[in-house]
Amino acid sequence: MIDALPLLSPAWPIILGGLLCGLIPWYGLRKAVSLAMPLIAMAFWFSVDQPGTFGALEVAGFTFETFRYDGLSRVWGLIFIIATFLNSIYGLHDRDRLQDATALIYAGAGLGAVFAGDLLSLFFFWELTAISSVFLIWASRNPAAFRAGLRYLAIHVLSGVLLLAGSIIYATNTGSWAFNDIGLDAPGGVLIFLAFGIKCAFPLLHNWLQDAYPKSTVVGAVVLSAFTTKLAVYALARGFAGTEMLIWIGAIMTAFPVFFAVIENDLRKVLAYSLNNQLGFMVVGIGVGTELALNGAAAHAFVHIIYKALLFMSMGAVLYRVGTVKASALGGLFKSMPYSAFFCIIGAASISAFPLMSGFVAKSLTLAATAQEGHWITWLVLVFASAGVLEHSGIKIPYFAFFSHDSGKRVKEAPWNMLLAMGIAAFLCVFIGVFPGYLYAILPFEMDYQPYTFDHVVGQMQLLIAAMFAFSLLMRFGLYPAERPSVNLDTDWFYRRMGDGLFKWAWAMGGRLSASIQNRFGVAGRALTQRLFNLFSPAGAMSRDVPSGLLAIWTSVLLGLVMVIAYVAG
Amino acid sequence: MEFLASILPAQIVAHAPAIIVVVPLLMAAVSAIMPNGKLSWALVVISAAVSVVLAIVLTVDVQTSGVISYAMGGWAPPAGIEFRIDSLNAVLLLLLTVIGLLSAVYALPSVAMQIDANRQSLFYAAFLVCFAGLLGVAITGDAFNMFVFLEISSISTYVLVGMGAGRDRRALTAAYNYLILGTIGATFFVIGVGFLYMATGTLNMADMAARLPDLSSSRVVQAAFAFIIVGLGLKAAMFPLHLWLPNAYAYSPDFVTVFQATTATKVAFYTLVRFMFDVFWPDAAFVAVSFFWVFAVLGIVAMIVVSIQAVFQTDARRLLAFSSVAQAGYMMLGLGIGSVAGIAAGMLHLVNHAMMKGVLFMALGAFAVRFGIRRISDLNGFGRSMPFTSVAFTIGGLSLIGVPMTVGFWSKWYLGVAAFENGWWWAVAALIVSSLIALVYIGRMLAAIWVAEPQHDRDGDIVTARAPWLMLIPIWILAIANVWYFFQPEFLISLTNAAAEAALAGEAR
Amino acid sequence: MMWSPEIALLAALIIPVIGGVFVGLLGKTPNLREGATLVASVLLALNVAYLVSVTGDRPELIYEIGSTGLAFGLKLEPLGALFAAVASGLWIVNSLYSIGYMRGNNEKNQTRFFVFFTIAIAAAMGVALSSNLLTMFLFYEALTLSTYPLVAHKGDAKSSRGAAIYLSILLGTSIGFLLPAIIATQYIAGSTDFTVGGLLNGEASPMVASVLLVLFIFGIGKAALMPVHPWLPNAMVAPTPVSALLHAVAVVKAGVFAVLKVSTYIFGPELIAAAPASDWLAWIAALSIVAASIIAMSSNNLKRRLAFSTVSQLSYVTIGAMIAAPLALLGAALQIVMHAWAKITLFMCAGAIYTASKKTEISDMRGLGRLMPWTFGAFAVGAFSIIGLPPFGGMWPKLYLMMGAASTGQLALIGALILSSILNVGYLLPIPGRGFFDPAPKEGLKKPGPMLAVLPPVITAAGATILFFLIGPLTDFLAPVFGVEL
Amino acid sequence: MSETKPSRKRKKTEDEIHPVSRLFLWVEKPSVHFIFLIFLGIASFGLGALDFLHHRHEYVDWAEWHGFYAWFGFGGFALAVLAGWPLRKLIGRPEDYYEKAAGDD
Repeated sequence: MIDALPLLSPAWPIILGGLLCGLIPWYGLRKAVSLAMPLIAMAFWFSVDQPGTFGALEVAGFTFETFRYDGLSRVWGLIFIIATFLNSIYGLHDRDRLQDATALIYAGAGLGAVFAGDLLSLFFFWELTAISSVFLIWASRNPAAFRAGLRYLAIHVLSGVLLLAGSIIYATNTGSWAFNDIGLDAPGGVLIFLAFGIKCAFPLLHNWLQDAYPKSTVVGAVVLSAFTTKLAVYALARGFAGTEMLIWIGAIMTAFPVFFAVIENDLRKVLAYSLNNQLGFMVVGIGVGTELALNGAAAHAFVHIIYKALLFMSMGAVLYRVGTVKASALGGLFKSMPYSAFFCIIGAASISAFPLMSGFVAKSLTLAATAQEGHWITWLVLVFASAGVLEHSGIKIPYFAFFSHDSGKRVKEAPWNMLLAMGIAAFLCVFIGVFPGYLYAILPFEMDYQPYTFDHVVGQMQLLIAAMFAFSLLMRFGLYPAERPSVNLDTDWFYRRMGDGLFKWAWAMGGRLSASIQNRFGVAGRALTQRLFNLFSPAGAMSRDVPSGLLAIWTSVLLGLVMVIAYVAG
Repeated sequence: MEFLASILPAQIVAHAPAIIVVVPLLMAAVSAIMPNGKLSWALVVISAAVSVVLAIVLTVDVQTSGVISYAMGGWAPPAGIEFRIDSLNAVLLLLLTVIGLLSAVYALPSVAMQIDANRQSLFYAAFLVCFAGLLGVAITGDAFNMFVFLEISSISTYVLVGMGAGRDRRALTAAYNYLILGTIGATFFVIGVGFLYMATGTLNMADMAARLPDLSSSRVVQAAFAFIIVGLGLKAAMFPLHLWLPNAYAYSPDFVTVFQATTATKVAFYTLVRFMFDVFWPDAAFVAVSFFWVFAVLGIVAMIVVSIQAVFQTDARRLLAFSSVAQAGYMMLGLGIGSVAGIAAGMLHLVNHAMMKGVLFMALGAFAVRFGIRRISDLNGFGRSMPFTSVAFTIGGLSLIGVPMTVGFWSKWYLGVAAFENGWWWAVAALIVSSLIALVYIGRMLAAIWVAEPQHDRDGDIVTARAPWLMLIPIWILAIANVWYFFQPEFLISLTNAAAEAALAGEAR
Repeated sequence: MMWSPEIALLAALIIPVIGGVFVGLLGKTPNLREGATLVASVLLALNVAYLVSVTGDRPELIYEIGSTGLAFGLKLEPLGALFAAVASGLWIVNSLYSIGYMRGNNEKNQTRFFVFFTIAIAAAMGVALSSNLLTMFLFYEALTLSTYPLVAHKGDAKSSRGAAIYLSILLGTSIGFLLPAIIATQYIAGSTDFTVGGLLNGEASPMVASVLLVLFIFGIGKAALMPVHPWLPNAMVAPTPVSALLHAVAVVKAGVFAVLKVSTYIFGPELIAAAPASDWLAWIAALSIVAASIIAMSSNNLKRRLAFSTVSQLSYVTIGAMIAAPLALLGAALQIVMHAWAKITLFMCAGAIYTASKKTEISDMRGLGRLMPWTFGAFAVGAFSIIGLPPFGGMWPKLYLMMGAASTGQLALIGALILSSILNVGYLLPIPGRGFFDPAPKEGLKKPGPMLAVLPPVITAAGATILFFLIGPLTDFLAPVFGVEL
Repeated sequence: MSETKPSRKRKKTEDEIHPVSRLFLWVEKPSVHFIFLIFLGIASFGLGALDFLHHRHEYVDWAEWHGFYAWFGFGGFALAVLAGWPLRKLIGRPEDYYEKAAGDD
């Protein structure tokens, strides 16, 4: 390992920036820091010209490898830095010091985790992402958001300690803390897998995402959408590439959110489901595990961060101006916010993988790899999910927010900084879609792949256009389920309702337990004391003044006893 | 201590065993005719001081030259009465005389308050008789003579207890009860001695001891054993024969309580040890069995049951009286263990208990002199009302519980170690349970003293008082002794070990 | 150098006592009196710092009690130095805080309070530095007795009752179990000295060791292992500085410190591993962790919640001691330090909240964080540290404990630790969370409370953070004790 | 979160339309919707028909069926949307489902 170069992880300037933002009371300076730090980080990223492990710290017998720069981590590093920068622009209007600070720390922690070369460093940054990001949810400053944040944090802390426990078991048994390929069969592997799975929102473990993200702040949701889950994807790619189970998990992940998204009313929650669906593609790619598939996952993560951020940005802008993102309360906003609507459509087209959009060049890698390896059921699910993506992200989001029937709400267009951020993101979406070579060049593995073949474009267009046709028809005939205010049950029911009940039960039992421990002791103590008192108090049976005659009898009895003893023994 | 022995005239040293008993007796007679209590008190102090000196002399003598046999009136044993001092009773003599002196010093203010002026001389005289009787019991080597001294001390004690009637009429009933029971005990004892005389034809204890091994299967000897054990056990307030004791302690004058609690039962315990080891033959089956089935069992029951009784008392002195019975259980346990370590632990506790109970009762007396307290609730806030006495009381209390840094710890430590060596872990458990109960009842008093609100006078100030110096000095001597002998236990341990070895040496004869 | 290690050992006991004397004498002039406390605390901390620097010399002072085979002794070794450093360091902060709190709440009998406080500190030093079980027992009891008046400080019926429970459980367990265990140790091994590798190792059979272990673990009631914990919540009737220093640091830490020391030096890892009871005790500790957390969750009274949290966190140390792998012991030792800093922060925050707003119930504290940002911020840091998140000190003990458990294959204990983290989130974070993110109360306090009540928790919170980065020196210091190779 | 209250004054709504948006008001016309529908239909069939002219190469051979993606996209989309009806019946709840019940922790 090359240890001579004093190269620093790009995470540090960003985390430092976050800490500074926490201390700086002046809005302008804070914003300057939050813009400058991603650029510095970018410089750090570019300053490394060859793979290697840098910035190793020796602490308490552990070696913390804080900057491992290799094919896999550099992709994620770059996109995280870009996302940080975009987020900073998007948040320029925001005067909340707490958010400024935690958003940067969170981003930095995500970067740190990506560049972590050992499991302990990974754990460190892993937990740091959890505790910094939760403030972006809490910063909404309402009780619902607070509770959701608490649930979010609990789940992520769980993920963190599972990672820690798994890593410890792994390291204890293998003697190495290195974070490389782990696999389910390694000691502790299952725990680590579970930890990653929680953060990656595996089916049944996913609901923290839909629960928390929609409740976070305008800026918060954008920031959140970028890092946590993609970090998990990275970790899976690093530790569990080629794990068969991931293919199935990923397939389920892509498919089931589609159904939930259809009936979801909160558009940011729709995006959260969409996030889940997109992660599924990446997870499948990792599960397939070939070079092409891993490239697909990496590329998908890269472009996904941009377009998902773009979509969240546009919904954030709506929320910021209108005050709600409930589909049932929106509609016709293109009349007030045309630019936002435009950028939103770009993002929607991108996520739907229209040709010339970034989604197309990335998603096709995964699909190709899946099909190449013969996982045809999975492939079929993915194709279905592609249609689904179009439904909820490609059509539903822009349609119900900006078009549909006019809600009559007339607001101002989004602030300039939001538009700028959206604009850059939209530009990137198109740029990558048109010039995929730049993206392909930084992927982990060298490959020779041409996304724009006639067959491919036609197939994709068939899928998309026919799906859109279906949409039009369904709308026409009133078969599309109308948007209406509601909450849909998901796995969060288990912990929000059942768990809530459990919690209340535990609460009651805890109260009773402690009360009864004390009471029981108290009651038993009092009963015993009373009984003893009755026996031994001055007026009690054992302590009453007895007539001397009785004592004389006692004496004789004892004499008799001693005689018997002596007699028996003698 | 050798220094003391060297400056005394050889004549006195030679006759020390007799003088130590005779002086108090004579002084008693003189004291009875003194015109006022103060003079009598001075006589008491002087004679106690003399006895202390003599006890030291005797102890040194025993340590340097072994067993002292003193033929009373020049008639050689076994025909004549023998005073016989070995390490076992040397300890006792020392304890008796030192405590006697301390309580004598302590007596003046208490007696001045609690006894009518015109009876104080008689009171002191009775005390001296009692003192002499106890010394006699400790020193004599003759069984019948022991009975005589036992009765001398007992009868004078009945008188002393009865004199509490000036303050509380219940003292009369208590004294009466004590009289009946004490007499029963003495009668049993003398019957037992009679049986032994029947079997051995001698009254000299050493002589008996020499003859008894051959008679171990004799039913007469066994009966004698039973009578003696029960008789002495009653005197020593062995459970369940202890019920005369609490009232006798609770209603007698404070000074009498102090003296009784620290000496009377100790002497009775000594006689038990003496008879178990030096008269009867410990290897005899009936003796061996009774170690466990009588002493250990009853001792443990006392340690626990009587301690619980103590917990629920409302009268402070009754509480401590019950505690004394429980503590006697510790000594019984030590005796029941029957090994050198056990006896040594028992003897150690005997000495320690005198020290701690001395402090406690003396402090109660001091409280009583100033505030006339009886009940535990009367102790409220004394920590601020009478801080010096309270601190001493606290030390005594902690020592009774057996907290390290007080001498009570060593009692339990050695008792525990002795029990462990015997494999009697259950005895250790009982020891601990009993200590915990002691913690509770002492805790009740300490809580009242330190935590409860003190009395306030009309201005809202805390009523404060200081015990008279004559009380405070002995209290603090004992309190300091309680701590001192924790850090310098060598003296006590060597004494009690010697005592235990002396007791078991009887076996070898 | 004039100041020799031996003198410093004694001085650690004497400085607080002398301070206490001065506090008592200066009772009439509160400013001077507090000055005496502060001077004593600073001197003690300096002295302990010196001791820490000479730990390598292992100075000792022994007083043999005649031929009894027993001895009193002081001896410096890393664990004790660590505990002494924690207690004395936090005493300074806590002294400042006590002044702010006691004055802010116009408590009565302040002189008595400060006097007994110094004595308690002296006793804690004694526990830290004692070289054998007997000495430790003595100071342990002294600590109990000297804190009793502090617990009963308010003097009303409730506090008398709480104090009575406090005293009876602590004295009862120590005399009922600990003392017999010490006697038995003396009997078996012929001494009670803390010995590297374990005094009883090789002397006692695993079965005997099991019995002794149970006696020790439950006898050290201050470690608050369920079911001997009720003294701790009951002690919460005390003024908050007492809860903070004594029930987050000195008293409970004396308890777990004793557990750790007994398992390290009396039993030794080998014997504990061989003793069947250690598994069961580890399980009891694990159950303790979970049950106490649940009870904490159901307590609306802040101090009570913190008390049960303490019960839960103390069991970490017990678990570490019972796993007895070197790394687990290291984790247990670190837990003493890390938890001390975090929990004292929480308690001091609770007191600062009370001082400023007279609120004791958690449900009444919503939105208060907006008015008392520093206090609630410090609370949040403390909470994060307790949960065990980086970059706060509380992470390390958890890490080492888990490593220890992994090394012996007791994976289920890891599960208990994981569960504990989640439960910690559930019962600790809502307090600062709701403090900051719920709307501020409409009426109520104007000021965030006296400076001296607000600053100390901020200092300790900073400490809890800094400790995360000081792990290197800490482990270097402790590792040799447990034979951990780093 | 800043709660910007949407202006409720109906009269002025038309005046508040963003100038850029005025260029696109046509998208609201029903006729445009219809035309769009027709266009999509034709486009779908057209794209499907392309398969007859050019053989697509796929890794999965039955994906080479003519118009596979068009059918699959149409069907998949319809399935996803139509499944929403029963699904909503199954798991839809009033908006205050959780918040109403949520106690204080």
